[in-house]
Amino acid sequence: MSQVLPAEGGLRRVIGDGESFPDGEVEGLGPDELLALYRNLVLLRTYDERSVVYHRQGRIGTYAIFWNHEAMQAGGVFALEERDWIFPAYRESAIGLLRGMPVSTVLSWWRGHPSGWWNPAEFNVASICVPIATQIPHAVGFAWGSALKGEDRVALTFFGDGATSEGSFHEGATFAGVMKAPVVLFCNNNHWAISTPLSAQTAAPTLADKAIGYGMPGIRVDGGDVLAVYQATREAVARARAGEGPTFIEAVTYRAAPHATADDPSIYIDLERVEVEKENECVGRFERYLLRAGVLTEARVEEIKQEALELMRTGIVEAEAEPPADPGLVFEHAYANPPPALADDLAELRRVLGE
Amino acid sequence: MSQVLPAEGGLRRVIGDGESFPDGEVEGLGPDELLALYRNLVLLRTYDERSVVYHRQGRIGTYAIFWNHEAMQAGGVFALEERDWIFPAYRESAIGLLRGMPVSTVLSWWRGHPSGWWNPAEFNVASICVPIATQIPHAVGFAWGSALKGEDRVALTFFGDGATSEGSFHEGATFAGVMKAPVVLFCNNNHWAISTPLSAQTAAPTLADKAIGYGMPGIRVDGGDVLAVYQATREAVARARAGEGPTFIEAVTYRAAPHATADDPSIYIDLERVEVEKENECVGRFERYLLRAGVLTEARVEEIKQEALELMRTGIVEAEAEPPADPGLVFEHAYANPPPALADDLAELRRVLGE
Amino acid sequence: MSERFLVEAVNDALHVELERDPTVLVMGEDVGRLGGVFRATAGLRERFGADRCVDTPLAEAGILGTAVGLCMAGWRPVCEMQYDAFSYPALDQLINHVGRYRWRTRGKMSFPLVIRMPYGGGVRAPELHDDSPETYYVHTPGVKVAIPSTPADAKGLLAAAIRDPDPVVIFEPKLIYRTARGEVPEGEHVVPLGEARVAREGSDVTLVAYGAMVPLAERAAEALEDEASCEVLDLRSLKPLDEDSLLASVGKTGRAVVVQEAPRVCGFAAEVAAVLAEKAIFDLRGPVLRVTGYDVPYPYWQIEDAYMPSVERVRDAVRRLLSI
Amino acid sequence: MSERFLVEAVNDALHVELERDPTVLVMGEDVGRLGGVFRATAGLRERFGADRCVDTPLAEAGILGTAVGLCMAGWRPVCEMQYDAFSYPALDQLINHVGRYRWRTRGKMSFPLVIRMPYGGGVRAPELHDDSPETYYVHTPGVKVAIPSTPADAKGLLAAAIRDPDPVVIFEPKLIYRTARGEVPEGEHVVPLGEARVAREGSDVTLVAYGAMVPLAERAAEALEDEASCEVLDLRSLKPLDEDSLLASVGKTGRAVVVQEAPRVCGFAAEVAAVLAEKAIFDLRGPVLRVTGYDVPYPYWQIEDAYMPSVERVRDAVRRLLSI
Ligand SMILES: Cc1ncc(C[n+]2csc(CCOP(=O)(O)OP(=O)(O)O)c2C)c(N)n1
Ligand SMILES: Cc1ncc(C[n+]2csc(CCOP(=O)(O)OP(=O)(O)O)c2C)c(N)n1
Ligand SMILES: [Mg+2]
Ligand SMILES: [Mg+2]
Repeated sequence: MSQVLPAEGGLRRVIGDGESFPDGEVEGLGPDELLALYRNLVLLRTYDERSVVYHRQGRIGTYAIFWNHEAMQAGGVFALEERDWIFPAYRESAIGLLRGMPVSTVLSWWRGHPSGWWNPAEFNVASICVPIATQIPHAVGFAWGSALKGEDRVALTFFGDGATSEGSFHEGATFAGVMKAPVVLFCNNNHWAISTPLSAQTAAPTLADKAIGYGMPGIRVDGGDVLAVYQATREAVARARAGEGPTFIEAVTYRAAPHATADDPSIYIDLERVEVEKENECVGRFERYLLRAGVLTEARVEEIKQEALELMRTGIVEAEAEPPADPGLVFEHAYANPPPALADDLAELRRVLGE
Repeated sequence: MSQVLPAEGGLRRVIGDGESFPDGEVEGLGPDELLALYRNLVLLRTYDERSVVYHRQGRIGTYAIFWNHEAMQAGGVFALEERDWIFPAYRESAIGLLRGMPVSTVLSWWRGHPSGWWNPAEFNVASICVPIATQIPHAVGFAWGSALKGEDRVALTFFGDGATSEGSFHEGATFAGVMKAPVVLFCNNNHWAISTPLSAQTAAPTLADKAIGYGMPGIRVDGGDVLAVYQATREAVARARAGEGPTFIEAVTYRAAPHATADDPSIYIDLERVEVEKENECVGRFERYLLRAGVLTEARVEEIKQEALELMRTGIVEAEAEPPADPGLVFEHAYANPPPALADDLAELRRVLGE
Repeated sequence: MSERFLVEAVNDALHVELERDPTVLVMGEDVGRLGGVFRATAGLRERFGADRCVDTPLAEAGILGTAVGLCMAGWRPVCEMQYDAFSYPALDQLINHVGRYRWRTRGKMSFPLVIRMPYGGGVRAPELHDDSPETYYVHTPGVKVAIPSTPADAKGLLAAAIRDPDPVVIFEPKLIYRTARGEVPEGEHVVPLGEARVAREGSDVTLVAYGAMVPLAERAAEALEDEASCEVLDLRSLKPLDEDSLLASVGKTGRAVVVQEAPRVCGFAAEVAAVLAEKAIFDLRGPVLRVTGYDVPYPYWQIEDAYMPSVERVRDAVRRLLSI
Repeated sequence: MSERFLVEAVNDALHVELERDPTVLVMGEDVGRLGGVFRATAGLRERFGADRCVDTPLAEAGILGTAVGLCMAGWRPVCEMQYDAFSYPALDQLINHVGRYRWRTRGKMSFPLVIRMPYGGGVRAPELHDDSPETYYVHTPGVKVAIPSTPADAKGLLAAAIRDPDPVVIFEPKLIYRTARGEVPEGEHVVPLGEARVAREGSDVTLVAYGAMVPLAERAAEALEDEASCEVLDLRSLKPLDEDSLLASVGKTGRAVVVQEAPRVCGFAAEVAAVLAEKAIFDLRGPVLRVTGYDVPYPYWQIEDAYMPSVERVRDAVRRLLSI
């Protein structure tokens, strides 16, 4: 049995506060990488902020906001190779952007348009998983199956603090431990599951304390610190690649935006804490770090933001230019060899629609 | 948040080996209690051994053997008050005997006869739970609900090592922690789930290490040592009663008998280890302890065993004297107010049966 | 009486029943602090306290499993499943315990729990917020199922469910949560389980429906006014099923179209058709037609209207039937 | 050809398919070291190694959930659920993922997994070893279901399921695991999904059945020989359903009795009756009768015979039908 250390207590941090806590750095990350990471953060941030606007304008449907979750998403993915797979929850709906997925694809998903449904194998990004925690066993099975085939592919799955209460989390983590699957279980602990606070979700001292129950290390990291997230994930990925099995990462943050566009958190959330969190949001933190380090200039910041905005502008135009979906698509893709009844149904529908 | 200590490493023991490891004792247990506990062990052992015989004779159906699990069952229950509830798995099918349930009732259950189905409120023993781990949330809900009503009732639920992999275990334990439910989660770790060894069940260093993930203490105890089991459970029950919430107990043993009458473990089990375990089986261990302590004499042993055998003899006679079940019972008890269709079905059945 | 939306009637019923019976409690994800994602449980936590309107961990099997234990401790839990498709993790507890435990005690213990959930499509929602899972529930022995289509019934059926000694599942048509509006009796109001309602009288065809399909069937009946006299039968209760009303209506009209959102195969419309094929075969003047969702995943919302039964599809079925 | 019991034919199919396709693997509780509690997977671990016949943790949702991931990694997992009623924890993965994932990728990825499980009653077993859960599966879009009644079909349907690009569930009638015995082709043997089988020809009544109800229907047909000529139609595949064979048979006989072990409400017999009520209404000379399990928990085994469809009940239904 491999040795398992108790979960870490404190939160790992790299980025300083420009005052008492000094900036650290991550070995192996040069200016190019740091800039690339920053660009990813900005891309996600811009996607998120614009999506909220598009929703208000009625151009996309209900939308699950991930504002201030960008450091976890970008930092986690930055530790992967292209051949590694990502298994997102709905909170990471735009994670494909980091793999070159067109903006219009993700927007189309939120527009309820078929062009929002992609081929996971094209981006090594699984479909958005709407039911909480159920993607975890998928990631584990994928990682286990890849290792069985002798393929060097790691799987990383994102999920929330609430997700750790689901049986699916438990069963997935159990399989991961037993199969020594090369998988990273990445928990975004934003302290809320819609309106349910972490204290009503679990009595565990920390979520990372769950890891030992599956025989895997549990790491705790500041979820607003993209470098700390990257570093922790890189460690986990290295373990996975070395055949040492899964790692549980608890990235700690606080949800500073509504759960989704339909939600009004003012009924339940700690608004003061939200203000603090907003002040300290993750993109700005990294930006200031890079400015301090001289890797970034104000001008470059502006440029990168404009690039991202431009991508969004094109993306929404493309998404809106998609031709209306053919109702006949209702009958496509459910089966490779559909039962004959479906053809009759389609014919009937076409007749009724007068087509 | 209450303080949670890491799970214990070593196994608690009280009973010595008559050689290097000295006998301990449990505060508060006088000769009367020790004898009562012994009687319970013998009752369960006798029930189990006779049941295997009855099965061979075709007098009961498939039967799940609990040989060498008696110390966990009797020791755990001895720490409860009558008003406390027990939520058994199928491995604890005869646990009601410790609450005055007639032997014939339990035998009837294994005979597939309706008189084997009891009223839980009569014995404070829930129904035998056949699907693995699903009784755990019941116990938690019961404990939580009792506490909400201001009633001083603890629930204890038994389950196996295999059960800890099920989502139901996880969700039950999560609720227990959050609701601070007065419940004891008692895990019989006999190292096997049918043919699946513990090592293929989980990568956790110990099962008790799962406890911290639910914010509860995890205790490890020698499952063949009835006094150690009793003492650990008493501690857990005291915590529950004091409003300090749930406790996870891992009682460690090794399955020395087939999973059930239909099973042939020789295909998969470690037969040498089984022999060691049989040598050291739990009833004999306690018996020798009591003989060494002078609480028991050989004559008394014989008497107690005969009493238990006599109970069994009466029990099987009673069970076999039950009148054949009326087929009409098929339609009883499913609903308090059955849908009208059931009455028609019954009438039809009676007609077809020519009644 | 007062005018309420359907979801408000649900909220009203919960207030009345929690007030009336101190052993009733509400539990589920986000039912407390938030008052439910649809606000169905709004105000309960403030009025009855956090112990009787419990925000649970995110664990549906845990919700239903602990509810079984709560029943054994003397409570009558009303469990909210946040959405139809998120109730599936609890099916194991439903089938193996909720539906069986009373039987297991030979009728000595009751399990008077309620499961309620918003269900159904047509709301332009992301994936898996649109299912109509009633078959999984109604097929399960020991479990009753009711589905209201009006605010008054939403209140009355939920009250009946809460008072019923058996486990009852109430599916609330979320499509009409805030469009169905109507008079709802104040205070205690109970609509007995097992009684269908003739929503519209007619003589040529019976449209059998429940939930959000009832107003749809009514619109179809209206659209067909010049061609056929349609009776609309709102089943309200799937189990127990009011066979008498069903047979009476089809006995009168001789024709039936059954409308259901759920996928067709083994949907409840099949059960209705089977009852008719057994008990009304000589009354039927033509085939029993089913207008249903299809045997495919509920689609992305831009084309969901093509999946959902529509006035056009119902009208087409009626016309086909009448042309035979 | 060689004579085999039904469960041996299952084992044979697994050996042949694992040999044929190195991406097929078997997983489940006790399938490896033990070879399955019914020995259906015996010998696989020895022959193909522990990686291709995997003893999993005791966690059904984990089994099916990881199987989805295994498919994405290029495997074709064959998942054993140890018993019918223990498959329910996996329903969530089944409904929300197994049945939907291909659609979610717009057909770009396949999920060629198989779920197989022993099912059904009559075996004098403790509680919850007797369920017939096919409705939960067949109602689920994206999922195919087949149920053999003979050793040859048990082999051929399982082979077809393993080779099929869609998820397929195979229910194996445990009642006849070691009583149904017959010739089974050696080596590769595939019985296509979606084709019913006329198990016995007849002209007065069609007995529609599947699984362990097929030999029962055959016995009933025999018992009725002097009174009626019964055709026995073994559906074999519930989805896709062979409607042509069903309609052809009932078109010929004009009468149908559908036999199913599962509880009646929304059982597959309802689907069959509904298809007949829609597509054969003018062929029917009497009601479509259902002989099924009841809407109650499967009982303690001393009275299980009263719950299970019997020759007597089928005969009674046929007589009633013929007397109309
Ligand atoms: C199985 C399931 N139950 C309920 C829901 C409804 N729901 C959507 S998001 C959410 C909260 C998730 O919280 P968490 O896991 O902490 O993730 P976060 O939203 O904070 O990223 C809930 C309950 C769901 N999607 N799936
Ligand atoms: C949900 C479920 N899955 C599978 C089974 C079949 N089964 C019966 S006992 C058993 C092993 C249980 O092992 P464990 O929990 O260690 O308890 P033990 O039998 O060792 O006491 C299994 C898999 C079941 N009863 N329920
Ligand atoms: Mg969260
Ligand atoms: Mg065990």
